[in-house]
Amino acid sequence: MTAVLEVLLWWAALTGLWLVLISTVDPLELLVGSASALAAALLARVGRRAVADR
Amino acid sequence: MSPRVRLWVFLVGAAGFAALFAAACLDLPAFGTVPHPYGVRAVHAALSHHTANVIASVNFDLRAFDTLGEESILFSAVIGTVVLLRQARDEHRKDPEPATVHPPVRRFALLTLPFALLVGLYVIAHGQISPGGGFQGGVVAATALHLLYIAADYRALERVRPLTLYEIGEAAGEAAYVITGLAAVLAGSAFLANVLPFGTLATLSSGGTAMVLNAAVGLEVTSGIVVLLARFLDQAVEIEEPGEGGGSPRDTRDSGGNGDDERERA
Amino acid sequence: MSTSDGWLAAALVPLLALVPVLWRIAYGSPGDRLIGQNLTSLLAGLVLLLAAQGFHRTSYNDVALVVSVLGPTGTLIYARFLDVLPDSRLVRWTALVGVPATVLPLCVATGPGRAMAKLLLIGVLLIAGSVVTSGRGAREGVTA
Amino acid sequence: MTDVLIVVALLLVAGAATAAVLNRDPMRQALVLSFLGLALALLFTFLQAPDVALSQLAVGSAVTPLMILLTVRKVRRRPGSGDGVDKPAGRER
Repeated sequence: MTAVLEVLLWWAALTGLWLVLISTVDPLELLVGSASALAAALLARVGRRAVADR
Repeated sequence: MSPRVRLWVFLVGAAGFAALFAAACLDLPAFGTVPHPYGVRAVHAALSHHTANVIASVNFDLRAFDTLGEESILFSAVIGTVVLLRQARDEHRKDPEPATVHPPVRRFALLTLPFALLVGLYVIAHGQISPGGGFQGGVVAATALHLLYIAADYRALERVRPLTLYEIGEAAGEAAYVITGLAAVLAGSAFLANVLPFGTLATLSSGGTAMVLNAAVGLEVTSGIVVLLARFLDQAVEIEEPGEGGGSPRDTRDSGGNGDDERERA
Repeated sequence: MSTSDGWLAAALVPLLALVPVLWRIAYGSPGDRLIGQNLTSLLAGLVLLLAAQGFHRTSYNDVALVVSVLGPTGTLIYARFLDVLPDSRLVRWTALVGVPATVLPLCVATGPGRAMAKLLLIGVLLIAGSVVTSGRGAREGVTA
Repeated sequence: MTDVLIVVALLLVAGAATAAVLNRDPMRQALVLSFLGLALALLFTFLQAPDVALSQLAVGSAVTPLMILLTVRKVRRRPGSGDGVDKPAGRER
């Protein structure tokens, strides 16, 4: 449960960041942005776990 | 050849080069003034294919075949490294030692990690719109992963880095480039011709095949750099030679020291 | 192509500040060299931001964005291998004074909007990166 | 004004490249090389080539230093090989 929440929080923050980086918003941009943000959010979670329990 | 003779050979060569170089420089067009005819045509071609970033248009559309060559150079360079830096039969692997990292540094690295990956993906995705592209973004994304090595140690990095996947990714990126080129042939045009609809200028879907090829390069470079660094990390952190410190040096390992040795002998 | 000479002249300030930094990197002690490396990426980020405004090309800010992410990464890589991460008041104050002094005028010139948010983001990343990599007590031994 | 920036950046590049040659310890060279990379990135940006600047930055700021430092570590771990590579102090001029 905490895992889902953590990824979700990261995803929301990173999608917001993507919206800051781009210049024009359109549906495709949103799709690519949220997919990239999801990948980065998953990496954030996996990375934190890998460092925490070595 | 004695050092003295060598110096004279160098001086003669350098003097000749200096003369020719100066003569060539005198014939150059004035600095930053005359618009080059190729530049004008490249900008025109890029805009006619709805690619906002002219450099991306040159790389992935006008000269897509050149870029295929460049991509293959990186591809084969990575393969060469993998072969040279493999674990030899007389070497053994030891577990990397855990590292203690200052907590603020660890927190900072862990927080930067997703940001760096997102910036890398952003640079890849917007290659045909703004400066950047598959290569630049790919390197940033690959660097992002190695922030884990900074945040903790090699063990942490190994846990989140399925190397086989990255090896597949590298090959898939290279293959996707060639397949896109061949698809253009099947569509009745030339190899790597831009056959897709061009889309609206300055959106993610613009540029036709330039967009696809850019993504393929992004995949190849990201995976390639990860594989490349993995080999270097393995050698520096994990692999030990028999009787390290006195064992017979092997040719492939000496690349780092060769330059120095030659200088010393010189 | 039109350029704004005022912004480009401002870019000259951090650019010229790189000259003594190069000297320290080439001839300083290990700690000094690392501080120099840290300072270089910070100053380069500022130069890039000012140059982007001077050339009227907001897309050039992407270069500064990449510097703000990769600069501290590079510093931490060196810190890992040289086994030092020196506490540096110089870097900290350059970041805390120089970055707002650069980014805030740029924000005023840009006006509210997405571009301004991006500028602020780059500024925050530059400050955070410099402060963490020059923090007090960060010299604790690191091994690999 | 652009010309002034270009001249300063060119001088920085020339200075950094010379310093990289004059330094003999690989660790020092790596740091000077990082500086050279950033100076080059600035020069490319002043010459209106941000794509090239980005390439230089991406490669020069983290990946190249990491590769150099890992190689140096590997070589230094083997005192028997590469005569004197592990004695940087004596190699400076």
